[in-house]
Amino acid sequence: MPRDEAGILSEIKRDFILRRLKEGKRGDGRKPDEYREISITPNYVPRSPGSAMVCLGKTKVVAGIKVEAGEPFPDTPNQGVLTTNVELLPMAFPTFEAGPPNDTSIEIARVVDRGIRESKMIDIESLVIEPAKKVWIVFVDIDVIDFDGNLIDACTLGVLAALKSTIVPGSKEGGKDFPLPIRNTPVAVTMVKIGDTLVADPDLEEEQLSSARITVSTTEDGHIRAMQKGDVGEFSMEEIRKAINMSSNLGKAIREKYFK
Amino acid sequence: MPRDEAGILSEIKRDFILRRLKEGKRGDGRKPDEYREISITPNYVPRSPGSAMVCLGKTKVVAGIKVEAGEPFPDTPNQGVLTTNVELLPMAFPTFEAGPPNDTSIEIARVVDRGIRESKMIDIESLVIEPAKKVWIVFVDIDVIDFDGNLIDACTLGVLAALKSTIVPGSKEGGKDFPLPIRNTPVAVTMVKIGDTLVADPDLEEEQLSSARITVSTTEDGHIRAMQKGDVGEFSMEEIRKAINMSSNLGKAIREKYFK
Amino acid sequence: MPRDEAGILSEIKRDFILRRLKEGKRGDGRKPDEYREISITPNYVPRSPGSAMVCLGKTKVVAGIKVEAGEPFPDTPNQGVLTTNVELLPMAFPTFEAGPPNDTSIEIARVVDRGIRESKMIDIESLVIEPAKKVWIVFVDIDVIDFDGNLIDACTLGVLAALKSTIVPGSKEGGKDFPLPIRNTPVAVTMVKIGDTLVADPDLEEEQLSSARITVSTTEDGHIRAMQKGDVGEFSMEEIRKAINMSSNLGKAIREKYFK
Amino acid sequence: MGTASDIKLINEDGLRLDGRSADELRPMKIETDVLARADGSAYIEWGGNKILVAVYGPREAFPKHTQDIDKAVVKARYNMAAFSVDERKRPGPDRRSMEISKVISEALSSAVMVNQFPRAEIDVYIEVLQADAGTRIAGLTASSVALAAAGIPMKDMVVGCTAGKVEGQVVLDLSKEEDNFGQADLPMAVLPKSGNVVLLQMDGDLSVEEFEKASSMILEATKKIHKIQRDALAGKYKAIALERSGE
Amino acid sequence: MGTASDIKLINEDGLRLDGRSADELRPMKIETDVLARADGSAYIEWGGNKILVAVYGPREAFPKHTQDIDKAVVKARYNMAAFSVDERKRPGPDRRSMEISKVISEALSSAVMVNQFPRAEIDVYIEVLQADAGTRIAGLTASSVALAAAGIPMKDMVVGCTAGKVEGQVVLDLSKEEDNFGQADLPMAVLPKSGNVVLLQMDGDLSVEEFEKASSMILEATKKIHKIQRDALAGKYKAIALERSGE
Amino acid sequence: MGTASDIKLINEDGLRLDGRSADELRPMKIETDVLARADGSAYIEWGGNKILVAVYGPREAFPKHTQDIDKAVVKARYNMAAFSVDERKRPGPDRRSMEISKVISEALSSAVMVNQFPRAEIDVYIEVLQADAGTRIAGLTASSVALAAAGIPMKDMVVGCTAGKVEGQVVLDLSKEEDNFGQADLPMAVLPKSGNVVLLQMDGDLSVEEFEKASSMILEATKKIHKIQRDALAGKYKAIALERSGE
Repeated sequence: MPRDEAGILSEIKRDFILRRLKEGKRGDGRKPDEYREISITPNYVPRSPGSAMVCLGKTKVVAGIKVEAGEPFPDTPNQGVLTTNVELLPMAFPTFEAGPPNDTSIEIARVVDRGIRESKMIDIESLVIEPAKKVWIVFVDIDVIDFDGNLIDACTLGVLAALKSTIVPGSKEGGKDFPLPIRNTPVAVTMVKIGDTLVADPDLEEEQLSSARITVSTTEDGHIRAMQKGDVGEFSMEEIRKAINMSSNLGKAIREKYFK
Repeated sequence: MPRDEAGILSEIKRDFILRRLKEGKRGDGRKPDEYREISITPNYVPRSPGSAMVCLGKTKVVAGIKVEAGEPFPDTPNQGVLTTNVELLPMAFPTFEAGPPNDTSIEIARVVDRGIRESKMIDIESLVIEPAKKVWIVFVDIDVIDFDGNLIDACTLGVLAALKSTIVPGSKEGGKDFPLPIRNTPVAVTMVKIGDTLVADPDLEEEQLSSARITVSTTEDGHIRAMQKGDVGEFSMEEIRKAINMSSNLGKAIREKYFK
Repeated sequence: MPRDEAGILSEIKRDFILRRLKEGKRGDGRKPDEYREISITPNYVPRSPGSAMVCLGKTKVVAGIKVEAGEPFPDTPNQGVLTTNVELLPMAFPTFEAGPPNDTSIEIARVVDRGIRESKMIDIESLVIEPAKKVWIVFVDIDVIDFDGNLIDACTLGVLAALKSTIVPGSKEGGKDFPLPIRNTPVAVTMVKIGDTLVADPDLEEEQLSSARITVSTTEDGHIRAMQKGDVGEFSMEEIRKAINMSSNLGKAIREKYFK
Repeated sequence: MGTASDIKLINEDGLRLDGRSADELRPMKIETDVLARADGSAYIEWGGNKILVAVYGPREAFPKHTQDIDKAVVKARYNMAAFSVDERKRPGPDRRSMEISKVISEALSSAVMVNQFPRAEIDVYIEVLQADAGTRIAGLTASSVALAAAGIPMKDMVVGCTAGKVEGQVVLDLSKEEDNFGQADLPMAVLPKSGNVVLLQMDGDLSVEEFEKASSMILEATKKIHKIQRDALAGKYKAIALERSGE
Repeated sequence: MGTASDIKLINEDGLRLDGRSADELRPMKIETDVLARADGSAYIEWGGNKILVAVYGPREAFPKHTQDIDKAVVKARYNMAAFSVDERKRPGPDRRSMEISKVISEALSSAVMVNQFPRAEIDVYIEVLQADAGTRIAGLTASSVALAAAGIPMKDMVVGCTAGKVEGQVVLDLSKEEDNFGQADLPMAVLPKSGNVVLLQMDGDLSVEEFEKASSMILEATKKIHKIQRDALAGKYKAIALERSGE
Repeated sequence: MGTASDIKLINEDGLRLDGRSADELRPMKIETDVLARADGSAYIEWGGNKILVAVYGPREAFPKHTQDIDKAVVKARYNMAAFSVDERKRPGPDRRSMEISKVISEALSSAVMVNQFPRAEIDVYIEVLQADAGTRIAGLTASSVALAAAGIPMKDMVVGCTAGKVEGQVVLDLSKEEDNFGQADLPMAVLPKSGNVVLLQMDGDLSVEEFEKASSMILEATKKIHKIQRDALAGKYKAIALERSGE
């Protein structure tokens, strides 16, 4: 994760945040398991078959979906294809640079992708036009336009909203247009460990103070669909259990509020 | 545009050129609307289906054409394909570097390309072998081998001469060889603004002194086919009108002298 | 060739080696035309159709072969395809860097490739599945894992052993698996010139002291199949004759000991 | 320019496919300060174009050899989102976007008081979220608003518009269909105080008279657009949150 | 995870395709000091995995801007040989290997006493010669042996293992077929002294109870694997030359 | 080397397809000072080869880490124009041209008095405008003329030629057809004063006796070529303008 412009948080700010956390309060007044405000605008790019803009606090991303006919992978002739790409645009943060994806953006894209893919959210078996020859390829592209922490969750929310609004252009291949078949809603929740406290949905300051990060994706059935531990720190098994529980609860709340 | 080796023209040279320009004379004695000597050698690379070497003053370029069968673009199934590439070879100037095209060479290639393409100089509808499946692809490649200013015009002259000498290898696709069908001769004329004066066909020294550049391509009918303003300066509308007029006159003269 | 970590051999070591060479002895006690110990483990990567690990003194390489069906080159419709790639892994030496092949690794790969290809070691005419449409492509990949000089010979030995153990997976294309058809054994021998002495199979120290390098590949019939002079030095014709002779003798010995 | 088409782009009443008259602009709105992290930002909707611009700087130019000891370097980066056009666009710069970045950088450099910031760079990041003809001009027009919002001193704004030729008629502000099937395209940008031209490109086929007509139309239109720029900076639309702009 | 298959991965006796029980590891051996040039090295065979690790450093971090004034940077590079998988793999990093390099670097950084070497880098090069499911964990497990062999101070080793779900059952140390056709994959690595987790990834479908079971299995297995690491460092298998390890 | 062919490359009179005898060179001409900007330049036509060489330097080596504190670095860059061969060649270096650049750089370094210019680089840019077998040797031969024309001190020129085997016979200076369908190709370059070899590559099939014959032929030919080099530098052909050399 990038540092702020000065490279490190000032000592004073750092102490303030750590002191407040001991009292169970975060820098911006949230409780440890509290999410920032979420705002979702589906169909933000109306000419795309699917899209959404998401604000997670001051973090903003735009997700856009393209669905095009193409060849399946040789080892999965009866499945459509899903690809996920995240662009950390230089407009989003002073130290983000233009250029090919680096390991940060690749990790985000792959964790977001696994959450979607492993939950079987999309019924990719239904995206076959002609087995082994032609299937629908779902391109998920996410522009990060304003960065204030927790990109994995913001991008996942953007993709969920965009996919749920997506119309497959079946008429281009001699069929009918149809909504992308969606089976469930895997919500990713990311938490970081600051001192001994686990906090959900970290903002940039908190990411800079954290020693370790963990993302847990869950579905309606409470099952875990993807996990990713990140950063140079450790979690006890107890902390991981707590993270799974926190993710499950927050996931349920988010699903009910935004993806009914 | 690259600076000279010292990075900037000496103050003395600069003053000299500016003083002379006020009297309507250029550093090398030319009048503002006067071109340098042009020398064109068609078929410079005789094994290519088309080629030419052009000297424009001390600027030298070699243009070569390859015509190969290939697929048309999906949205233009009944047209051949034209692609234009300019290589600013490191042999041409001390600060030119080997490597993929940079924004300077891309701008030159695209302005040259637009002049050719938009004038409909080549009858690309006649370059279809089998509609939607196989067409002739015309590869235009230009090596800049010696650089003394005004590459857009030098490259355009090279491409005009090379295309006019091009034989399409129709026999490779079961037909007959035939000359590339040419409909007109779009001449690009580039001018720069030094102080308040507009001068045509700038050499390198003049490019270094100029505040703004403008290229106007015209055809036999006096119509404008492409324009490009370049560099960090401004033109009044009056100056643009003057530039169009100067281009039209010089274009006519060049067309008559070299492309009869 | 890379320098050692200090960038250059110490003066003392250098003098010692040069003094000993005048007496016909090398730093490690070898005679000028003596090879280091060779150890070859065929089938080192048993899941590959062919592979081998080679230790040449402290230099270690792993060669792996993949054989896949693919298209032939248009100008050789009745031949299989051979491609050779060498990876100078950063694990092999402190200054080797990850990244695309540089001119050192490309030279090694191309000299190894020419030795194999020009000797017609592999009967590539027998690798056609369907003429002009489908042939066997033999991918030769060599990982350099520990570097102590003379990579051309070490890589060639690895490729020879790997190819000789290779089974073409004909059953994947409706035929039977069969051993890659091998016709001869081209052995590459590399020598460097230190002072006035030609020494075979240089280790890294000797490569750092050498002024010029020469590789000669020969086959059973004593014919030369590939040569490559390298580095910024000169050879007299007499020295080249001596190198050819030395290569021929060493090649014969290696062939008899390791490739019967 | 100029693929033949059966579509009738101008009807017998002289109206265009979207109902506009020859010299009528598409709907446009500009908002500022839409991003939290950037030093200045702007969002423009112009026809179906949706474009975001963020400005960072002046800050020390990097890498060092790009520094100009006399002035700031303005580095615009025009980029199309993968989902901004009908067929998915591969991420990363292509030849077209590199050329556009270059001419936009040059046009903005004419307006910014670059001499005040030697050795600095001013970065202008233009992200096309949805493309609908005229993106370079829309991006440039929004860029000068974003620069102003970032407090960067400019001798003037940069205001642009395109005109073109469609079925033999000169029209203002080409739509996507007019761009695809028209006969000429003329994007142009000026400094409104002097009327001087800082960006000019053209391709297609224009007689000198048609060029005169087209450029006059553009100059007239830039007055309206400049007002929208000023209004945006005056905060008129500031209250409209970015997230409301979809639908 | 999870392409459907007709292969029966667990038989009626509860045994897996290769005859293992649910909580049984594949055969494993680790050797150290297998390379002459590196500062430390290790070779691991684990099932059909054959992986080499070389360590260089601590040495000055390069390029300079990657230096951390407070500590050493651990840079792991996970790479698959072109011949390591069934279909030839194009050389060079892909997205998967870049992510794996990142999580391995982070896991090793937890164990290495990085504060002792400000401005330095410690390079860990992992070359997968033959891949057979679980390469990241095998590479990481061998890496901490190679770091120890290089004499780099660590507060603890890093030991990993995977578990997963196959035909509804939680099993340890997935084989290639189980990885391809199973329902969940959970690679995990811990510091054995504290039992704390330094690498954790998961994909597939696990209930919370299944996760508990899988992670317990892994923790139990890491004790055995840690012993193999220690034995390797104690020189037990040092005599076995690298070149004998093929056949 | 060595694709089978029905073409008869040598007729019953012992003459080759283009009428040459076994030890006959193709027509050759060299001109100097053909480019205005370079510090030295040369143009060579040799058979159907048309190759330009420009020399820049000695100048400070860049980037800095390429500097040698003891001597100048000679950096040759061999490049084929996109239109130089029958099928359009994609611009940019490929593996073949990178290898050729390396062996040419090394050969030229043998001749240049590099010790006179520590920390400097001497750039030799070789552009093949039309290729017709033997381009590396033609480019190298022209390069040493261009270096001399640039006034760079050399202990000797570099002169090269190729020989090969065609239908069992050793012949000098292979043509394109002979290169494509012959049995061996031996490019070689020497310092004429000492006769020492500075470039040598070979592929195909040569007995030791055939190698002796081929190398003797080359050595003989280099005397003639060296004379053409000297004449070019003496200005004999200087008057022939580069632009006349086409048709």
